Amino acid sequence: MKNNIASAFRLTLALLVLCCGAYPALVWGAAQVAPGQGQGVQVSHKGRVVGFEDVGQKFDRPEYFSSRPSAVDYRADGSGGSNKGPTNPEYVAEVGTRVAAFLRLNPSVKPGQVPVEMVTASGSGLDPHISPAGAYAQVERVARLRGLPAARVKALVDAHVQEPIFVLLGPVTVNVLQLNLALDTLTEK
Amino acid sequence: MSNSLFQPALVSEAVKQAFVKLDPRVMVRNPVMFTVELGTVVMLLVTLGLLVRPDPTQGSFGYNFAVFLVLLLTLLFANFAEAIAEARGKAQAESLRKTREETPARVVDERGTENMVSSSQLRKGQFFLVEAGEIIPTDGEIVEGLATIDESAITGESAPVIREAGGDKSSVTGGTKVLSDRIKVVVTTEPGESFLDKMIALVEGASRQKTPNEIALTILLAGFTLVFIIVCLTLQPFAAYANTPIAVASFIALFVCLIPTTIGGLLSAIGIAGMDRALRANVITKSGKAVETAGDIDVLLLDKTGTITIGNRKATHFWPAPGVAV
Amino acid sequence: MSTIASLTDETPEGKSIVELALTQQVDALKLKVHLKGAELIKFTAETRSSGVTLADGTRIRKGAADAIRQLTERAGKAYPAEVVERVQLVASNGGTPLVVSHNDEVLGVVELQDIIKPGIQERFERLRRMGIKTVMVTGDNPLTAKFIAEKAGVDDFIAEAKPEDKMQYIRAEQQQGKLVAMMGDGTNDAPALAQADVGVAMNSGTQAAKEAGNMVDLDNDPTKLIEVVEIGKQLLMTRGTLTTFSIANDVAKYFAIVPALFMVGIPALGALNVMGLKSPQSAILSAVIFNALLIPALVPLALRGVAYKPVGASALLRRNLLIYGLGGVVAPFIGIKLIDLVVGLFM
Amino acid sequence: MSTELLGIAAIFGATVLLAIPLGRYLATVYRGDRSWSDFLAPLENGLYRLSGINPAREMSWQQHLQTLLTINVLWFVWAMFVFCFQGSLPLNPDGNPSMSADQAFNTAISFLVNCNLQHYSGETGLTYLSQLVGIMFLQFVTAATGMAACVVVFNALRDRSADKLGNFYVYFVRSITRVLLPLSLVLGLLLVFQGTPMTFAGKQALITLQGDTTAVSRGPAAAMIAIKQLGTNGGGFFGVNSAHPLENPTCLTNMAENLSITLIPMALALALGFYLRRPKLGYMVFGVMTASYLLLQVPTVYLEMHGNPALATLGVDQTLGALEGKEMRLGSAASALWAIQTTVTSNGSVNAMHDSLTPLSGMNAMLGMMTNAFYGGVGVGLLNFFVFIIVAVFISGLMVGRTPELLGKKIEAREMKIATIVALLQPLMILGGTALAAHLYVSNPTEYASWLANPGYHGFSEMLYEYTSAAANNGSGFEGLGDNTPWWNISTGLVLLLSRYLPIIGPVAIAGLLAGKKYIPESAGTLRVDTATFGLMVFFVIWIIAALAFFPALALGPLAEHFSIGY
Repeated sequence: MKNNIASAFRLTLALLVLCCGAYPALVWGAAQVAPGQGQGVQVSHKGRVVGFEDVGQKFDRPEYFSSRPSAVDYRADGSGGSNKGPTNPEYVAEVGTRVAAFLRLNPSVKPGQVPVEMVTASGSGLDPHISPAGAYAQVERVARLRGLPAARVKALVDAHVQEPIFVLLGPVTVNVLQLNLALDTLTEK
Repeated sequence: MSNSLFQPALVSEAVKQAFVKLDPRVMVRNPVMFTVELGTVVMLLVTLGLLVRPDPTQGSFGYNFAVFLVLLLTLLFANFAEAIAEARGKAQAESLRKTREETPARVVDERGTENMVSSSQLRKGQFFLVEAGEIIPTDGEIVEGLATIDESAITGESAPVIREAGGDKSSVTGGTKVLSDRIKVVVTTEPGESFLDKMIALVEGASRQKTPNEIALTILLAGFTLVFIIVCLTLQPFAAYANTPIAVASFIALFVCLIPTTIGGLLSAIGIAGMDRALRANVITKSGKAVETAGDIDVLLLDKTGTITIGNRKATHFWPAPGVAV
Repeated sequence: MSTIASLTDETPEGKSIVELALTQQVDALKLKVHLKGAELIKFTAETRSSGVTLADGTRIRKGAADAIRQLTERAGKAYPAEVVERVQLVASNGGTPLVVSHNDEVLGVVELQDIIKPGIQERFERLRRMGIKTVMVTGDNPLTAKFIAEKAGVDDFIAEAKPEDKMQYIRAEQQQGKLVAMMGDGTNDAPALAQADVGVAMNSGTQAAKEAGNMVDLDNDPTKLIEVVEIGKQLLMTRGTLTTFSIANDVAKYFAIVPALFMVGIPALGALNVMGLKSPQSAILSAVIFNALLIPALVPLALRGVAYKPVGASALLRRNLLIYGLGGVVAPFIGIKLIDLVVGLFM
Repeated sequence: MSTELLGIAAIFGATVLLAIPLGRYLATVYRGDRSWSDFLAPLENGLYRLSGINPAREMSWQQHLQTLLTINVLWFVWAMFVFCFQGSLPLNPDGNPSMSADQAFNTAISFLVNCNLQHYSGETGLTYLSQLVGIMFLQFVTAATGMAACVVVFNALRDRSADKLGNFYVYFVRSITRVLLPLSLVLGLLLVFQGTPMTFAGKQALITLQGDTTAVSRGPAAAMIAIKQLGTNGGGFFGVNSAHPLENPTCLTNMAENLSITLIPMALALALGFYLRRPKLGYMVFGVMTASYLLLQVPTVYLEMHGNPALATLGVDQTLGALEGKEMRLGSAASALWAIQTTVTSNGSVNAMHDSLTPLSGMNAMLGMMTNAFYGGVGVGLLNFFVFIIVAVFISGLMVGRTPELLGKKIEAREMKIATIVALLQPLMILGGTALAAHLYVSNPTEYASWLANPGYHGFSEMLYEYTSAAANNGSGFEGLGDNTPWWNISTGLVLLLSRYLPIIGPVAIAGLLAGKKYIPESAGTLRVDTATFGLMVFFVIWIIAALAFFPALALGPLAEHFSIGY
């Protein structure tokens, strides 16, 4: 028994070195040659880091394409979903409010055609993507507020539609941050 | 032996036994049915309570009484199943017992003096004589002589058999009848331990013990019962959360329906019937375990003679040597 | 002549020789005449022959080939090569050759054959399908034993078996984890009967044998073991199938009772009432009534046992799973619904 | 939408295709036969020498369990130490505080039992040191513990009689060096190159494009996420686990992480067959698991892809499915796939919020944990399955008229007793725990109002899910439940402990007892367990026994919620 404890203790120490020292060091070393050097892929605008490519951010100003609703308001030092049950009456009412707001903001969208991701909160609260439908639904508004021809903005969205990897992994998406970044660049020109 | 499973005499005895077996001290041996009995008692109390003070949440008196009656019937049916299996054995034991009645025995001592004693006084190692027409008083082995014996009392086979001293056919069984000749027999069992006694005890189920498989199955069934006890007990707070109070009758009904009452009620009947079937095949088993083990046999050793071949060899040909005419 | 030697022989073999002779138109009565004043020579292990010396001094002997050969050769008579061949041929065909001599002169060979019981091959085939290996125990020489074993369809044999051979065989099989059954009657069988997992003693057997075994067969029928094996299997099967049936029933019972428990408080759960039972109370009563009636309904099955068919374990499981498993799921749906229709009339 | 279906089919197919060779490899490694990874032998020998272990010393089943429990206690002490003092230890760039003793206790237990139920949020609750030497360390060793216990059972089922069943440390160390470390390295590298952080820098403050101030948490995540997925651990680096865009940035990482959930459990099921040189047995187990898994998975994918029916009248276009709590980049199909795979395997990592799943999907997730044997946790899943096999062998053995035997060993009363106790544990823990919680809630709804984020049947489901998750050592949650209270910490803690160790001790004890029995060679009368027929029997047993016990509870939770929509 005493031997048992001693062996267990020494093995624990040895494995700490192996699993928590050597192994992460290898991954860390590899990260130094990976995109973003393991720091996360950052996005700059006019020489200033404005965000991370993969981390969604809040766009509630109407001249930007909106992101999805977020339960944590896109605060990326935390994360979280709404955890609302699908039949929770309070939740259903909330979605109803969001639908009405979306329709009000984007009058060109017909009721029944509000893309689902635009009125439901993501799991992480940091979802960087919306669907192409979600983006196209906002084209008319964004173009109007920015004084751009709708066709230009639509073409911009077209250029930002990301097809699934290997054609089949996942849905077709649009990265809102990159779209808005391109939008800002376009407007500033 | 009659083919009918339900002879009227046996059925009436079994019905009586079904009630006797309601005794909780008997029921507790069968955990599944014992919990049903507890449920039945609770149902009875609830039903009686409704007589005193009607309670709309529990349903009408008639409904509760009906549930109680059905539960009671469930118990009685299970007891009946066991009783009818036992009754068949008992009927057989009864006929065996008749052959065990006191018979006079002619004991001889070393000097050859004969003495008449009762069969129950025979001790192991004593010698007795039996002649044609007499009943053999107890089990023994022939030491002198040869006799034809009618063993129909225990085997049901009416053709007489031959037993003789020396060799492998020297054993005689108490209760059988000598048809011819005269034999001297040494007593091989103490009173009360004779083959017949053991057989009677066996078929009456007195020495019936649970077999290993039966024990393991009982454990499994008890496990199922426990699971459903948990299911039913926890249902109360669940229902309270959902604001749907559940009547006692419904709880007990759910419980009784979920636990394996079918196998629980029939388990001991199956075991007894197994022994009984062996007995009907004219095989006496010393324990239920042996019957179970027989089902597991991988290798069977059989004597050629009598099993594979008929009796002994037969001459089939005569091959003459050269120059010899048949 | 051999017939003469055998007439006095009360052993079954001897009788069968007479029978054979009769079929070959030998007048037994005429032969009996010869026997007047004849002296009978009994078979002994030493001489390994028996016979008769007639009143006129004629010596007629029959016995094992080498015993008779000794006799003839000692008498200076020829022992024909044909006889030697014949003896070998008979033996290799599973027969037992008996050589007959007349005044130490070889007359010929009597072939004794074992008669295999009709229908025994089918029984062994059945045992094989049950997964049971059959072993024949015999005092015969290996050649004969092999021949009969093949003819009867047993899987193995112990030839020239002495009591301790049986013991050894049983031990060896048990060492491999197998369960062995045997049947025996003699006192010298007692140790083997005790060693075997199932020892069936004949009721006619010695007290020692009966004490050693764990079963006694009152009919003294050596094939009874096969029946006992089936009874054992039936016993286990009945338990297994009824357990399966009992548990499988729960599916339907749930669908009867659970909606009944909650339908009043949560009308939406009425969707689970797939049987369309009339009311919560009738549903509960129907379920408990079905549950109660099942017991007497299955008593005959419990007492008779589930029929055993030697079709292999997997096929057997498939069959029982279909009948008692699937049947156990489906039957109560029908049963409870029917009872509910009746109970509904009163409620 | 059909490409999303093809996508999840590809994930599942790829997992199976990888699991088969991995299964063979596992069998080879555990048997000690020659394999390509033998170059690691010196490393292993070094570990044995450093620890004073004689790898040739074989242990009885009791010694195996004793060794297992001893080392587990040590790990618990170590984890407690790290969590309680993490604030003052190095690698804490964000200045996160030490854990309180009760939270440290809860976290230590939860990771010790390979459950990874988290009552903290990774970004703020742990330091980088705790993530690495506390959490990640336990994720390696507890996964290896499950695998080692499983191999003890494999060893016991070989066709011989034996008291000695190999050396626990050998199975344990090889699980780490030959399986978990190499696979983690591959997955970790993929994650790093797909954008998952592996840095010791703290969170980065920034001003967003539209001008808001925010900060983005980071850390040495990639290494830890890899073992989290592979070891059916599930406790994420970030609070929302693999829904977090840094923890699971792309569909490719999602595929790799999702595949890693079921890879080893599938491979172990197949390895059973290869190890015992009865490949059909492995395929039988795998087949039953897969059939049962698909029974849960297919409807869930269908339901999630068809949207939330409660939103049907609001004028929302739900062609993309039900997206509340799900990530746009992953989609509803891949989220449904993950939800079931993580629950059947006791992994517990999530890429979508289970609380927001449609009611019947939530029920399927719970059923996956209630049965806890369809692939199951690494090693332990097969141990649970083993218990069901014992019960199935027993009943079907009787049904074919023989004393039940498993691979030539007779199953008798003692084995049945242990199997019954283990089988009883799951309903007792889940239903008992939920009943107590429901009772507390009903008796004082105002005091416990903070428990349930959702009212009605869904609130009940939240409590039921929590105990189910704890009893299955899963760790996922209907996270709306306010579970960081003494009641939930203590009650789930107890459930965790019992539900981890009894289902390891029980099957190992059964296997040990069986190993000591005489081996009976097969005959035509023997019930073969590597047949489709027997597989059907096991399927039947699992569903009837494990699922039916929970039918009433599920009726009051998800089923009532489902049928109430539009009622």
